[in-house]
Amino acid sequence: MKEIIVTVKNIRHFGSAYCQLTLEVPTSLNIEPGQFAMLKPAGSLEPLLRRAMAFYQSQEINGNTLVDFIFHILGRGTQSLAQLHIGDKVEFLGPLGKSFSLEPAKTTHRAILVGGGVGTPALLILAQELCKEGIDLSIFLGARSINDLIGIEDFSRLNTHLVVSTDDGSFGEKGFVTAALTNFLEENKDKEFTLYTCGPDIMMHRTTEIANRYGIKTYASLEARMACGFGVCVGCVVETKTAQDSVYSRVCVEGPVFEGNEVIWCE
Amino acid sequence: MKEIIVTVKNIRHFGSAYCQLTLEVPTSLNIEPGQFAMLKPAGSLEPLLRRAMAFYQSQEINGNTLVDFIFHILGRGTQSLAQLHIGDKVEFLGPLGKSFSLEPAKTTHRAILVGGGVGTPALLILAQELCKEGIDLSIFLGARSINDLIGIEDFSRLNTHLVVSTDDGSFGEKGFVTAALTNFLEENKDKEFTLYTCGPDIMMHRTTEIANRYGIKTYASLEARMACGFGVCVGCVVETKTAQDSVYSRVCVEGPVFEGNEVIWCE
Amino acid sequence: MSDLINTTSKEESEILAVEIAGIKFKNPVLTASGTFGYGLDFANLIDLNRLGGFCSKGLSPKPMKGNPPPRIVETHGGMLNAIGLQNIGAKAFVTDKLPLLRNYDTKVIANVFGYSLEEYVEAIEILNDGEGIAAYELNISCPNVKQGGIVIGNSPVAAAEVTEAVKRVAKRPVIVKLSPNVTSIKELALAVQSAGADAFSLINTLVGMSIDIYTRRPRIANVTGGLSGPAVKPVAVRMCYEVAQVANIPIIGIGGIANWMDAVEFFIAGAKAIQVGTANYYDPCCTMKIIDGLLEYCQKQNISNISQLVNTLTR
Amino acid sequence: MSDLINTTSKEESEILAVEIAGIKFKNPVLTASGTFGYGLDFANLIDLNRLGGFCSKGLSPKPMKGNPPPRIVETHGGMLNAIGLQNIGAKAFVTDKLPLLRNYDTKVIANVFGYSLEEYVEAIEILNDGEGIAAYELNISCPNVKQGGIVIGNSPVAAAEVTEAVKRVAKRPVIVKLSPNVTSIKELALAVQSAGADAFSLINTLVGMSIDIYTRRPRIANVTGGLSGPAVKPVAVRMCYEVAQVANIPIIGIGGIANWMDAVEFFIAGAKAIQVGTANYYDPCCTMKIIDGLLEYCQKQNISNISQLVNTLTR
Ligand SMILES: Cc1cc2nc3c(=O)[nH]c(=O)nc-3n(C[C@H](O)[C@H](O)[C@H](O)COP(=O)(O)OP(=O)(O)OC[C@H]3O[C@@H](n4cnc5c(N)ncnc54)[C@H](O)[C@@H]3O)c2cc1C
Ligand SMILES: Cc1cc2nc3c(=O)[nH]c(=O)nc-3n(C[C@H](O)[C@H](O)[C@H](O)COP(=O)(O)OP(=O)(O)OC[C@H]3O[C@@H](n4cnc5c(N)ncnc54)[C@H](O)[C@@H]3O)c2cc1C
Ligand SMILES: Cc1cc2nc3c(=O)[nH]c(=O)nc-3n(C[C@H](O)[C@H](O)[C@H](O)COP(=O)(O)O)c2cc1C
Ligand SMILES: Cc1cc2nc3c(=O)[nH]c(=O)nc-3n(C[C@H](O)[C@H](O)[C@H](O)COP(=O)(O)O)c2cc1C
Ligand code: FES
Ligand code: FES
Repeated sequence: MKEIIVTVKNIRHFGSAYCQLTLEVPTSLNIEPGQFAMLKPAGSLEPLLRRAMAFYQSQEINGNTLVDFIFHILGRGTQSLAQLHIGDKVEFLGPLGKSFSLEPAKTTHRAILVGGGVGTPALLILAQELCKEGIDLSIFLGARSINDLIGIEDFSRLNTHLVVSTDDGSFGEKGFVTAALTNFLEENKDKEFTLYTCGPDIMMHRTTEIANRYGIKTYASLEARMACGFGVCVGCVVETKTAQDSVYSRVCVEGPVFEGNEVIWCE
Repeated sequence: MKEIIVTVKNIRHFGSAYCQLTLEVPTSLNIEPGQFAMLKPAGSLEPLLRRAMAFYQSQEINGNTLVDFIFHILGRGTQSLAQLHIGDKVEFLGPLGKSFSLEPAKTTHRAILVGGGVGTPALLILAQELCKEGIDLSIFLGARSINDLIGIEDFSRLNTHLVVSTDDGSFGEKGFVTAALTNFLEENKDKEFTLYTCGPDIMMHRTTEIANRYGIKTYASLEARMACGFGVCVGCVVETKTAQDSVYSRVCVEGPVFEGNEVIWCE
Repeated sequence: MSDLINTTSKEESEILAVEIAGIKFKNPVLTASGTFGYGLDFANLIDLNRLGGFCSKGLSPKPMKGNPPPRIVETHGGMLNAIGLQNIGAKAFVTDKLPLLRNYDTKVIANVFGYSLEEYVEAIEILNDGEGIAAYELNISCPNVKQGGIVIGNSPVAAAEVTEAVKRVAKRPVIVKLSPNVTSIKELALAVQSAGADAFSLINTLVGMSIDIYTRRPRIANVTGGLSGPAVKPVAVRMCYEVAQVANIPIIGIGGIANWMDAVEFFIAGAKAIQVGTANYYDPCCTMKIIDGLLEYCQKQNISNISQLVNTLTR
Repeated sequence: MSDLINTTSKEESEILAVEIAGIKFKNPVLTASGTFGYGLDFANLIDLNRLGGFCSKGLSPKPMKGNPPPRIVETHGGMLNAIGLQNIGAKAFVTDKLPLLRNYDTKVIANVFGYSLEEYVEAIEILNDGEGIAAYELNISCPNVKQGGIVIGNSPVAAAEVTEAVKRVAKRPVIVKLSPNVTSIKELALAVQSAGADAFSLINTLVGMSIDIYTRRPRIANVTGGLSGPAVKPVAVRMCYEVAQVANIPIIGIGGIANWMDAVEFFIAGAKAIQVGTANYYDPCCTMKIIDGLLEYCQKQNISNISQLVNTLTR
């Protein structure tokens, strides 16, 4: 984990709703799939709190690291990030959080990725590493419409089995990604899979339920409002099951990746 | 008075401490010497309050008005203004305040301008108009050092009698501007003048006292912390004399220009 | 007032009109005392005829000189002020301001304060003769000089006394403006309510302080000042909500409101109208934008009258 | 502790060292409870050996689960929180955390709370056996379930009772942390002081609320939450100043401190040390920057020890 001031290397806007931010970090970070950073424009006082952003891509070039983030412009935090210019400074804390483990996929030899909306970017590094491991990969990505499919080309470049759905049918199959997933699993009842997902809670919850029906283990990357990102405010909790009871676990330390069945979903 | 969003046409930095901001106002304003505007970067929430800035120059071009401000970068407000880029939007309210009256100078036929530090810019438009009126003009400008003499060339361009002093002697005469003023008045005891001044309170107070000794009327442009700039918060007051007693007058409405002897100086 | 231009569309008036203490406001967007002068200063900035109403600068029986400067300083997300209630006095308001204000179709609320019970009553009696005042708002956040300078609004008993005394003489509805500097805003509200208040407005400013670390002097000559602006909004919303749990008279929400979304928060928390204060300084036309925003929000949410929003927090 | 690396320069320790209730802090920069975990989380972010000290997350006799999410929301210039005092319990703190904390040369203050007098005493008795605790800080801003849920810190009487009870058993100095949600912070301070407190810390959070205008639900599951951050600083400075007028025990200033200049304001207002809270979240290394800034300020102002600044407001 590094607390450091970094430089905006590039910022790219997709329409008015999405942004891709490329930062140059003057040190090497070893980023694991599913980890995130806390970001805010350097010195900005409004908003005060940094925003958690999942690493989309990272590339080390002689000691420096280029990291990419893709975000949806919603409120104050993402608006202030969207206003950055090349050369501006950014306060960076990361990498943070528990990553996706590749081990289970190594034993099942097959993996499924289910991404929804702006949760999709959090899966690219994982997809790349699974491919490196020679694991048979099927990727299901969903979004509201074609305009909400950001970074899709980076996934197709992996040339794995890729299914894209949009709620309005403006691209790929019409309907929810969970429908495409179910069809696929019906056709592959005989095979073993490990499932990784990131997206809206409702989608991850349904995905976990579906996976359970086919005896597939799910790993979900959750979101929560965060004040610190490194475990001290205990503000980012999600309720998770324990042997007897349940506890509130910190998404920033015990997560963001949890076993789907561990989480007590509340949407 | 116009409340309007305007565009940054140019921003020029003098060292790290001073800035010249040129704004394009999409309407005509009739700006009188000594008036000011309330400014802040559009949509910025920190700081909340706009900052008062005296008009340095203004120029109307087919319906639009280009206005210039010169400011000293001190705290949050001026820092946020200094970070503006060409094309950025600025919240503009103005012109505001009571202006310098040329009438007294027209009767004395001679005028003296005494500017100190970042108060100097507030005198340029006045100087230009006095010249237009054919009034014999002597200008005394003071600053800490050569690096604090901003916009001096615009004053020299008027080719009037111009005396510049710096506290450290790095440019012009060494010492306070009030010394140069006193010498001048000693040599011109016989003549009538009207004196206009803008700068630190201490300088304007001394200047008023000196002018009084020579029976010269002084008009001083004051500063005060302002929340609104148009008379409703009553936060910007200065104590001024009345027939019997004294009152607190709003620098933004009853001022910023006051008769030097009207003001109860409190530094 | 039929001769006055009415700049409010029919739909706007149907959706936004609210009634408080028998007063019909064309919309629930008012402005807060001390941030709107005597109203006229805004005539060339906004369309006064479109404003629900405004509260005058605090008025006392006699004119007041106010505090020495500095009177204001900006803080993070807000500002401190100690103006010292400088005002032209109730008489001058009646003779010099009201005649001009009668040319506008908006509700004028006279904000009143005093340093003793008698002063409140005296001011009200002067204002009773003024034509064109819709209601009185009592600022009870000032020290009672006769009672060793305890702040009236910090004591439910003292607050009730003032309310009663004023109600006896007031010819118009009385809105009591609550101070947030208390342990229990509920207790204060109940005391004022049983003393006969027609409505509450809250909050007034929180007492704060700021120091210049180089001179070691307070940044405000009065040492302490009143904190206002977006920084105080969460405290104000909470207090509105608490008072709404016990109030059987209407609440006017105040505190850090700068846009229509802030206003909606207060309605949901229990306020029937709102007052915009500090935002008038840094965004002089914000009240007009708030009215536009509320109208659009109601239309999108299929709310036929904005009072349907009041006190609708779902838990 | 001679075996521990001491990263504080001689000059720094001479200028910044302060003593409170017999405890020698290497500098007056501490961190606030609930914003620093149990200290160890910061070990790889800052040099713990350079920190004056820190307050642990609030500890109760038994572990606590805490409130359901959402627990936090950002507001203008600050944030609201209702964590529900989730903590590992006093026992686990003694057995699991203290042994690791003893490797660092900084003062550990155990922040304690309870929902009854007995719970406070119980927690203190557990902590008394722990090695490496410099002092206790009592969070009295929680409801007393046995007294109909009135917040202990909102009643001078209740606050004095808890202070007395704890002082009877405590083997270490007791710092009482005052709630700002009161009409008179002076009255509360005096009650706690005469009950035997060794020092004050203030302020805890202001009670606030925020509402999602689309769902009409509170943005915090607990409905209300505690407001903290730069937004509250003016209120905190004012309360420090008020308490300093009546206190004969040291004050630790808290509330919105994000840089060394904020800290100096509190010293001038009467605080002998300060705690940094919310700023630890968005600027994790701010405490180190504050120490640097204070040192430089003292040197420039020819202040040979920082306590010379305390309570030096000039009017
Ligand atoms: C581990 C982790 C990884 C994350 N990775 C990413 C990522 O890769 N890309 C990404 O875009 N986000 C990501 N997020 C979410 C991100 O941190 C922010 O919470 C989110 O972008 C909203 O922040 P904001 O400042 O825009 O909204 P805020 O100003 O924080 O608003 C508060 C909340 O209200 C909601 N909100 C605000 N404005 C609107 C609006 N106009 N419409 C609807 N809802 C609104 C937002 O959801 C937000 O949570 C991640 C979060 C976590 C915890
Ligand atoms: C009518 C009028 C006209 C004006 N015209 C001009 C003009 O033409 N040019 C111009 O530069 N200013 C002008 N000012 C002053 C300007 O409005 C601001 O008050 C000033 O620039 C400081 O604002 P700030 O935001 O930088 O400091 P703030 O953040 O407002 O700080 C508050 C106060 O503390 C002081 N301060 C803050 N930081 C420092 C520091 N680091 N060192 C010393 N003091 C500090 C400032 O004086 C300021 O008043 C004018 C004021 C008035 C009333
Ligand atoms: C400069 C200033 C002067 C004020 N004067 C008065 C006053 O005379 N009477 C009064 O009842 N409230 C007064 N207030 C309080 C406001 O009416 C309002 O209650 C408070 O500012 C909170 O609202 P806001 O956060 O929107 O500003 C004043 C506030 C400010 C900032
Ligand atoms: C998320 C969070 C949790 C907190 N938990 C505690 C606590 O357990 N005990 C306590 O006494 N104060 C607690 N506080 C209050 C802080 O210690 C501090 O008094 C308050 O936040 C004001 O300081 P600040 O503005 O610097 O944050 C908490 C504050 C926050 C923001
Ligand atoms: S964000 Fe602070 S604990 Fe997770
Ligand atoms: S700045 Fe508000 S009255 Fe002058």
